[in-house]
Amino acid sequence: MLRVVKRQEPLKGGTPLIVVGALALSLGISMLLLAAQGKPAPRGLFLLWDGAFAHVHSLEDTVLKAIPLYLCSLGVAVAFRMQVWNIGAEGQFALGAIGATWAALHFPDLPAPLLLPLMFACAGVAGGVWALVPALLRLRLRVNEIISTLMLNYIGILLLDYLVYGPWKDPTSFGFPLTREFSPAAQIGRMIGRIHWGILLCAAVGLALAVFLKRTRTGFEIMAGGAGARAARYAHMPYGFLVGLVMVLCGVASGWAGSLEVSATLGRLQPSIMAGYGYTAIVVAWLARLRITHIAFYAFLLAGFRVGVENLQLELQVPHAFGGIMEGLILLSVLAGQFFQNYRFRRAEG
Amino acid sequence: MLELALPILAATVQSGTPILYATLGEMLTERSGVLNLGVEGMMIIGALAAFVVTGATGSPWLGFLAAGAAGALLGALHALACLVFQGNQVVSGLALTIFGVGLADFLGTPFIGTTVPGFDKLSVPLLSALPVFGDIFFRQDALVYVSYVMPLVFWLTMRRTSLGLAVDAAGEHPAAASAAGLDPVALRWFGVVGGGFLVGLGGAYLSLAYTHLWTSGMTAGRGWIAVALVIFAFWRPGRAVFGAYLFGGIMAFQLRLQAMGADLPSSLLLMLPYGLTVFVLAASSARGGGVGAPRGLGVNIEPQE
Amino acid sequence: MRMHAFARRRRKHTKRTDPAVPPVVRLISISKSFGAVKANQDISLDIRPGRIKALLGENGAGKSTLMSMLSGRFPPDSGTIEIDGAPARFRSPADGIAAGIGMVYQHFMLVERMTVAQNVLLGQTGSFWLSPRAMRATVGALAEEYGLAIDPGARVDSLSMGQRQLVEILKLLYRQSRVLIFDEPTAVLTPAETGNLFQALWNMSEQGKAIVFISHKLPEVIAVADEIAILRQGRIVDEFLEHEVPSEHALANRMVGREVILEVDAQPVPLGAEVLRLEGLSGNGLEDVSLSLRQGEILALAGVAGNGQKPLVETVAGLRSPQRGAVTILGSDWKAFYGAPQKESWRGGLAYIPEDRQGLATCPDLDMVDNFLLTTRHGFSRQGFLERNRAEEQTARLVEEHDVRPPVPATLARQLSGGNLQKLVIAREFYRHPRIIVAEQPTQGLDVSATEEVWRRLLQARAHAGVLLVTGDLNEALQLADRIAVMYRGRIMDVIGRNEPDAVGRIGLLMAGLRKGKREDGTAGEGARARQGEDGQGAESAPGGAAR
Amino acid sequence: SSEPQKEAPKAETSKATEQAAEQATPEAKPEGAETKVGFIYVSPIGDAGWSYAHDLGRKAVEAMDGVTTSYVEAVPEGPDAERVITNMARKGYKVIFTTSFGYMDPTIKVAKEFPDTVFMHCSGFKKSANVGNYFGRMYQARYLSGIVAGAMTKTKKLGYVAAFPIPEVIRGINAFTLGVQSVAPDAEVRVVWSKTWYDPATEKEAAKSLLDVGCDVIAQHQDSPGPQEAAQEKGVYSVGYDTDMSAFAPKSHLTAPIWNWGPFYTHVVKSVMDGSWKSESVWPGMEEGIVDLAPYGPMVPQDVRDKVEDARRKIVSGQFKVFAGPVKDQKGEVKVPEGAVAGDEQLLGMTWFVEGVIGSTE
Ligand SMILES: Nc1ncnc2c1ncn2[C@@H]1O[C@H](COP(=O)(O)OP(=O)(O)OP(=O)(O)O)[C@@H](O)[C@H]1O
Ligand SMILES: Nc1ncnc2c1ncn2[C@@H]1O[C@H](COP(=O)(O)OP(=O)(O)OP(=O)(O)O)[C@@H](O)[C@H]1O
Ligand SMILES: [Mg+2]
Ligand SMILES: [Mg+2]
Repeated sequence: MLRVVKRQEPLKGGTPLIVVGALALSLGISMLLLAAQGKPAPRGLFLLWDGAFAHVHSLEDTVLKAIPLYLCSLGVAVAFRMQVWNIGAEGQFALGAIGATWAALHFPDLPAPLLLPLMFACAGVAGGVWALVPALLRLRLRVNEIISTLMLNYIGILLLDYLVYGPWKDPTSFGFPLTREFSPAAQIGRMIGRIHWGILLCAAVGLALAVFLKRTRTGFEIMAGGAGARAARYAHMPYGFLVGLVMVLCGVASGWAGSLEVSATLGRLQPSIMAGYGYTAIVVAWLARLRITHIAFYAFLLAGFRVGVENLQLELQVPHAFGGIMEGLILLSVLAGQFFQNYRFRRAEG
Repeated sequence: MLELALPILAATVQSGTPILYATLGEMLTERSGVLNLGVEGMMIIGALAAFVVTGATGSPWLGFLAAGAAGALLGALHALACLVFQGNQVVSGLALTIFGVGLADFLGTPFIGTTVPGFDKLSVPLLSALPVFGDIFFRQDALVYVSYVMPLVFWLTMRRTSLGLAVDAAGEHPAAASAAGLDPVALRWFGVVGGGFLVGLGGAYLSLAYTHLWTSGMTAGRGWIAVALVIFAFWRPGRAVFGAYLFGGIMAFQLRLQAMGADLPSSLLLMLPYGLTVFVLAASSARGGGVGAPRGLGVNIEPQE
Repeated sequence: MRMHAFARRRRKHTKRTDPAVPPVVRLISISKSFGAVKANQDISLDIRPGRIKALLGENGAGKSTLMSMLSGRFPPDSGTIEIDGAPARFRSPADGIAAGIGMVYQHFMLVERMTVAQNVLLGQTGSFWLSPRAMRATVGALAEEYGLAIDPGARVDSLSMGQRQLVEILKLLYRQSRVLIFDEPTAVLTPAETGNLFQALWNMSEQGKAIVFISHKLPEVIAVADEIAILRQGRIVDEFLEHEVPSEHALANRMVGREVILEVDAQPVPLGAEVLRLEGLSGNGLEDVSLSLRQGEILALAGVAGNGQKPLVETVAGLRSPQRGAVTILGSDWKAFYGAPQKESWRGGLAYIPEDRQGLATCPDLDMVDNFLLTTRHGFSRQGFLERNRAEEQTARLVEEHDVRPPVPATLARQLSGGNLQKLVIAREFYRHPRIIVAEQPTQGLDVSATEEVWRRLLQARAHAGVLLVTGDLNEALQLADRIAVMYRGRIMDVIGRNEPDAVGRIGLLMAGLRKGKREDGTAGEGARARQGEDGQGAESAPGGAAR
Repeated sequence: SSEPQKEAPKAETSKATEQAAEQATPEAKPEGAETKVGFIYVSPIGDAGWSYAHDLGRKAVEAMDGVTTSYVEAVPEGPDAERVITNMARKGYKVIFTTSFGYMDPTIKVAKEFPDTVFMHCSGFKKSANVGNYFGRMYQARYLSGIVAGAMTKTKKLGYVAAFPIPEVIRGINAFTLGVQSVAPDAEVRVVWSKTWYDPATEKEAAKSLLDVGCDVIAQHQDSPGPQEAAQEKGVYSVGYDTDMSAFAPKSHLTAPIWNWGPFYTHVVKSVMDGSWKSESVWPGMEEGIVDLAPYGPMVPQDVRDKVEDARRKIVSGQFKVFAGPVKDQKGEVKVPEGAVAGDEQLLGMTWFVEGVIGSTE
């Protein structure tokens, strides 16, 4: 008989070990699944690596894919830190894209230095307001935010659908659900290689959030609010304000991710921008244990998996669903891995 | 008017049925004190298992049970993560959904575009002849009839058996349950695995009765609505029936509005169930304010030294 | 001004038992460590039927740990537990229950949303199918058999603390436990309820049950116990049989290992300005409450728990808004005071020391520094940035000064014992130099030396603050307060000066809801009791009254 | 996740042929000399719909000598598409078929960087030196199925379960309606949007909602036979789509308009291999066999079959055009005047319903 025993102190320095172990475990299971399908597992592993990280162009692809994931994860992590279970990054991403598109479509003649900030402002407002709704519902009416954010995801995506199928449809698109292409001023250009200037925004947002959470009083209040909502009320922290704040921060970050997607990579709005970044962001945020400074790494890693799985598909004809299984497995094994940080097994006498 | 209303109401019962199963399943899990957000994943795995097993054995009833078993198996994964490995229940549930949907997608590919026997409409003698009621409730398939007794069985189990009492205690106050000589961890295993079983049955309804087909993503958010309905129902089976049919109704109605020629953008009509979920939650929470939530819900049981 | 009301009754009820009667339970050389903390070391103890054994010890001495092992909650690291002379090995409380050992935890282990009957029968129902009516009947009969007045169909959350204790006792009786362990059972009881509990304990011990009783209240221990064992730092340092039981003073000294002064010197200090004023406060379960508190005084709020103390305190502390009536804090209206930026009011304002230390006053998973910053963060904030280094220094200094153990600021709150946590909270709240202190059950669960320390600090605080002391411990109120306001059903019945004649008796009557309790004659007390019986409020009256 | 954007149905094949066509892996063959042909699909090929139909075409190509193929499925139509196409081109694929409208811009973009690779984009309208585009005139088969449906309806109310309001689907609904009206001039066609390509439950429910309002023939533009099931349960007729769906609803299934990409794909690959390939827009129809009707159900009477065959002959010979004027929209406004024929431009961008359709195009 084994008993579970809580460690007096969390295992120090064990984190990297656990993360590596969990990744190895989930990759191992995935490769077993591959082998079960009669595909060569070692080659699969190589193809994954090759497609995601091995060349300059694949690294570029991975970074491009990581950008929206990174921004959404930052937002999710901030909310989760306060135990506000916002799983609405997906919808906030959609609203951000809608907001940016609104600006781009309505002010096509503005010069870039005016138009781009306006687009980001609109994206931030749209994403932020979309996130504020569940916050208010929770604060005023005690509506569980998990459900309301999720439902708002569906609604946000349908709203995007409605716009591109209806009022914003490009008259020259032959009826297809896309908006007009943005004016060049509304499009963000490339910085190095194929990587666009949006990466600077990512760096700025990440830095600002890290400093904000770690060094400011409000950041402390968010942390404390997450550690105990009742204690936060007791200490007269502006709890409602903080809930609203973390939600809005998440909405703005996710909204900016959406706006980068339309203005830097597509140049227009179309339904296919909804690629599930908002959900994968939860995996990333949790892998990073909600630490802002670790998120970039995991966003890069998961983006790499997504890109790498395409290579696996192309070369081994592995079904697309393989990527989803891998993501779920990683999350589950990290969750189990975190156990070893705080607990251990002990042989029970008798 | 009645000609129009009757089919809508009959369709309401039908589209409410899978949600009802899933809601009861999640309710059982939550009453044992565990939050499982993996309903969507368990449901779709259930749908696949039902379809595959029915196809292999030719018996839809075996398929139905297999769906429950598959849901229970996924539930066991959640139980392992939260009850043994002390994982965060929210995150583990989300992981389960991601994993379940991916796995069903992966394993189910060969079955897309095939069909299996499944459950067909089966009028209940006598009862189906009842005016109005007969048309709405008793010209359905066998799984709908099973779903009529489920809330009752659920209620009886929770209120009239020692098992139900113990499960409630594990959800309300696991330490008290333990002090009373019960094993709250075992009870939670029961809640999570048993709840997964019921959720899986809801999945089976989709692939064996609602249609006789399988496709990835065929749960289409119903699992999430079930999670919401548990809150709406104040963790009571009776209100769950009401909630499930409310949603079944709105789904059935939304498509019929189009069929009746309403000139509304379909995207906006499709928002109805989701918007309604939020609205219903807001209305019931404002009134009840989390009434009925087990006090130990979402909190792991720390292992004793 | 101490009450020794119990001792007299005890003599009436105690049946002398043969000291040579064999123990039901023998603990032999039990040890238990939590990481580096040696909670129990080599403890041996006999527990005999028909006896009440008291365990005494400072906070963290290891009393609860020892009893938890006996009840099967966790296994000892080494040593054996013998039941009826045979070694027993408990893997879970279920094993303990099967061996006839039952425990009433300090925080009741009751499912509040279930009925009394359901709680009593939980885990013991026997059959799979249940009949609520049969359950109520079973439990009702059991209660009657032992003379415990309780409605088996009532939901636990509608019961008073004393009634809940009865439910716990019923649970043990139903399980036919032969060994009944009570961990600080009186900490949450009113004096009257305590009296009832003791009556029940004596009844049960007369029926041959072995009882273990843990308390920090020495008079209670002396009154109720047949035997006393004293734990210090995980070891048994003394054992007394009944006829050897020494004085309170000597017990306290043995417990702490040094000289303890049990009485505090509460000399009045000159009164200053009014700091808190309530006028006609109503709603939230309060009715027309008016109070005034001035700097330099301690105003105690006494009463049976659940008579409006909670909403009153929470309103004053800003956790809920007043519905009707006016609250004036330091000259500002409630809205203005709590609406104002915390930046200014964190210091020199109102400090609230709540009953719930873990969860309300602190976050269990944060370390001492972060918990220190909870209410003092505005003092360590510069342009919105937090000076955590300085907060760390201050925490280290305060922890040292207030003797919080272990004195390591990186310790998480949940790793601290209740007493040490309370010290941290008090250190933090005093750091804010409050001008109003709302202290709610500040010494509940604290050992004598810690209690003494808290009392001393509250008295000192009068130099710069007014103190609103909410306590269920009448003795504490009488020790510290200048005036005592008695609450009953959301109303202030009366405010009584500490030195007024027969304060104890009058407070007792007021707690029972009798405004006209002022010095009439003995019949008023009888009337009060009769009326109490009619509206079924449980508690008869204050023990002072009962004893006379 | 995103809704795949597809705009045409899939080819006719039964499950049996799919199983027979062995899935070959590229590894199985010696590399180098082989011509590599890549396909990019918007949805998983398991969808049994659009991508599935293209994949059957791919398998026909795979069977050619000296050719090896591969594919990537479920590629979203944004930046991901660009990345996947680039990756394929970089790996030396000679011909790349991009099979969804949304791949148009990425295809054009990537093609600039890989001038030696041939790109074929399905259902779009842009071309460049090494990008051609292609599509099929499914609306012709839709029209024919409309004739069958119009002949079989009694209530003169027909239901149409449709996926997304895009031109391909709208064109199909219109063609179907015109076919219906050619035999039942006063019949109406009710449309319900399911907003899914493959969700049997929703699609079945949508069909039931149409049945409830009195429709007695159900047609569809979906990839699942859910609507067929609904029709059969109710005891009315249905028109399938994509494949011969009669197995799912033998008593109900009248016929179905179907796709067949194989001949076209092998033709393209052959022309690339022998150097005759030129960039052009091709939109073949019934005359090339790229679209067709599935076999009739036994309930379709001979005179109806004759009528349909007659119309088919006229279409193949070019004698008859489906969208020949006068065609009015729902409001009665003339969209194609008397004597005129709707041009390809107009067909490709069709966003209005013809008179007799009840529903919204949003
Ligand atoms: N999730 C993670 N992914 C990658 N690196 C990590 C992760 N967590 C920690 N690390 C790095 O590993 C090292 C040790 O990790 P660990 O968490 O034990 O240290 P820590 O941050 O001091 O711990 P804690 O803050 O929990 O007390 C640190 O350098 C940290 O940056
Ligand atoms: N679960 C635990 N994990 C770690 N340390 C523990 C645990 N339980 C108790 N301790 C430690 O063991 C020691 C003994 O604790 P115990 O609760 O038995 O004391 P106690 O005598 O009951 O004190 P009190 O009078 O405050 O109730 C204390 O130092 C305490 O901090
Ligand atoms: Mg204790
Ligand atoms: Mg070949």
